[in-house]
Amino acid sequence: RAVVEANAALRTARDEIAVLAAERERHRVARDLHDILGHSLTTVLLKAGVARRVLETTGDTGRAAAELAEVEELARAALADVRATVADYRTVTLAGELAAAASALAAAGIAADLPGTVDDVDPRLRTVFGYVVREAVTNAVRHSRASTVRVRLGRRSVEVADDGQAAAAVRPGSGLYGLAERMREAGGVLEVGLREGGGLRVFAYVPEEGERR
Amino acid sequence: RAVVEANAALRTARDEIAVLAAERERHRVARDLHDILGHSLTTVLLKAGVARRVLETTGDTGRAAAELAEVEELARAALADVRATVADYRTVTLAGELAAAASALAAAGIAADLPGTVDDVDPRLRTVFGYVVREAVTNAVRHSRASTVRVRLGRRSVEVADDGQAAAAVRPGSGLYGLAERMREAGGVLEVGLREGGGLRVFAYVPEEGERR
Amino acid sequence: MIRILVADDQALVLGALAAMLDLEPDLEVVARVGDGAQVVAEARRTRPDVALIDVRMPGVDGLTAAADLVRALPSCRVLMCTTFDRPGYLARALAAGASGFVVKDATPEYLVDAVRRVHRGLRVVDPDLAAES
Ligand SMILES: Nc1ncnc2c1ncn2[C@@H]1O[C@H](COP(=O)(O)OP(=O)(O)OP(=O)(O)O)[C@@H](O)[C@H]1O
Ligand SMILES: Nc1ncnc2c1ncn2[C@@H]1O[C@H](COP(=O)(O)OP(=O)(O)OP(=O)(O)O)[C@@H](O)[C@H]1O
Ligand SMILES: [K+]
Ligand SMILES: [Mg+2]
Ligand SMILES: [Mg+2]
Ligand SMILES: [Mg+2]
Repeated sequence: RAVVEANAALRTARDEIAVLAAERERHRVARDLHDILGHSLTTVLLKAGVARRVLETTGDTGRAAAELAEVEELARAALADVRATVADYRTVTLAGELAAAASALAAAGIAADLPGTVDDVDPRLRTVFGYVVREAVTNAVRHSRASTVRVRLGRRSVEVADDGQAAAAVRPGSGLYGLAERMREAGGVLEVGLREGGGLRVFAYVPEEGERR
Repeated sequence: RAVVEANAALRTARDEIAVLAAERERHRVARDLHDILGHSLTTVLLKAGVARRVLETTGDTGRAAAELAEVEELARAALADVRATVADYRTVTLAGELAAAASALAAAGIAADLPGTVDDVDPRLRTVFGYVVREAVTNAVRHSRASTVRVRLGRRSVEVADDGQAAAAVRPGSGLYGLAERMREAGGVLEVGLREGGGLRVFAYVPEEGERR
Repeated sequence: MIRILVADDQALVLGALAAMLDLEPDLEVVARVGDGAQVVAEARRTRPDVALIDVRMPGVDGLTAAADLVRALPSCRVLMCTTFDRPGYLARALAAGASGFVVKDATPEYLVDAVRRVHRGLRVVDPDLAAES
């Protein structure tokens, strides 16, 4: 009897572990999808809107066509990301995300104050910081109504700050939640807070090995 | 001793099989979901390309602007899909349910004939159609003994048909009853009937505003 | 004028591909087909020079439709196209008698040119696809 019960308990525990693993996996997939598609579709949407308004207000077909060529490029790059994610060899690069940020901010009519190089950043942190830039900039485009977004890089940190109208209490959705999780996995921290003059500041850093407890 | 060891070995093997199966399964759902959602990007890309070529070859700004308005609608709907699918994996989305259907049917050894994208479906109907797919496919897996299940999507309709052994008089239980109710709430109709060659057909549609009585 | 049949199960994609090709002065879309089962019948009716066929369609898939078409109408060149390439698609497409294989996120200019090239009897394979298979 006791053995049977113990076995049953063991089996239940194993099942629960399997369920947890499945959930974690689904979560991971969801997070990747969010980061790839959420960002690129937002930018595509903005730029298509810009092109349409150019046509409607100025009739400048050359400028609209150029805008559209960029939409195509963006969508193509995002698709490549989707394919790579499925194949499990997707790589987010910090440099790539800064370039994407420049184009998203331009499309949204927000001034961009971006670093010109990623050379100073610890190479092992560039991918995770790429995700930070991607999500924080997408958020600024979507939620902030900022006139400027600034990105700063350190050897083990990245900061994205805007001068928009963040509410005193930002409630994390899946975007910020996913980022916090990515930073934890990288042994680091994500801080989200209001700036003195108004606007949001997202700050991510990873302490040196020695500094960690 | 020998029996105990054999049992232990068996258990280990079973666990490994279960883990492998679960991994394959998760991978499959992930891939399908990526495909379905990623597909929207392709459509956006193609339509942006058409708009650009229209401008470059004919200079017809009205046609290009109309094409762009569609690009925006597509991107907006896809973004909503991505966010809903991600916000909570358990939230029902049409894309998510198609991915899940593919894997449930594969597990049951039933051939699946499924649409690759939800782009053609009115964004406002995607959630309720997700419920239709979920219930009808679950029913087919549980009750039909079908060899093939087919799902078809229209702008305002969804059809799930199998080639199994439905009885002449299907008595709705809480599954089909609940679906009919959801469809009514959405201003639409659920039809459940036998197919000519045998098998069940579940058809749900929502008439255009103008068509409704 | 190069006469073209386009087959894709997704209405928006079908419309976009057809519109893209129709914009070219030397190309004319003579048939738009929404599922694989209609490809051969529509081709018999409209006599296209080139068929652009989506790989993944519910019911009769694009690769099967391509093989049927090549048999039924040998003068028609087949160009397969796909959103998500999976291992084996390219080899199966060529085995089915297709003259080329492109991905849907190629540039419009590339797609249009691919149609012209298969029409001239050339083989067109997207370099990325060729690299992967
Ligand atoms: N730069 C910002 N300015 C103002 N509000 C912001 C900013 N960034 C985030 N927020 C607020 O914080 C919320 C949570 O952000 P989060 O990225 O987690 O979710 P989201 O962007 O709403 O959705 P998603 O899951 O698609 O990312 C937002 O809904 C928004 O209200
Ligand atoms: N695809 C099918 N093939 C054959 N019989 C079916 C099929 N779908 C439904 N049925 C029959 O119709 C009945 C009612 O289906 P319904 O979904 O309402 O209830 P259920 O599946 O039995 O239970 P649940 O409330 O969990 O969904 C089923 O019990 C079954 O006998
Ligand atoms: K033409
Ligand atoms: Mg966000
Ligand atoms: Mg049921
Ligand atoms: Mg298809």
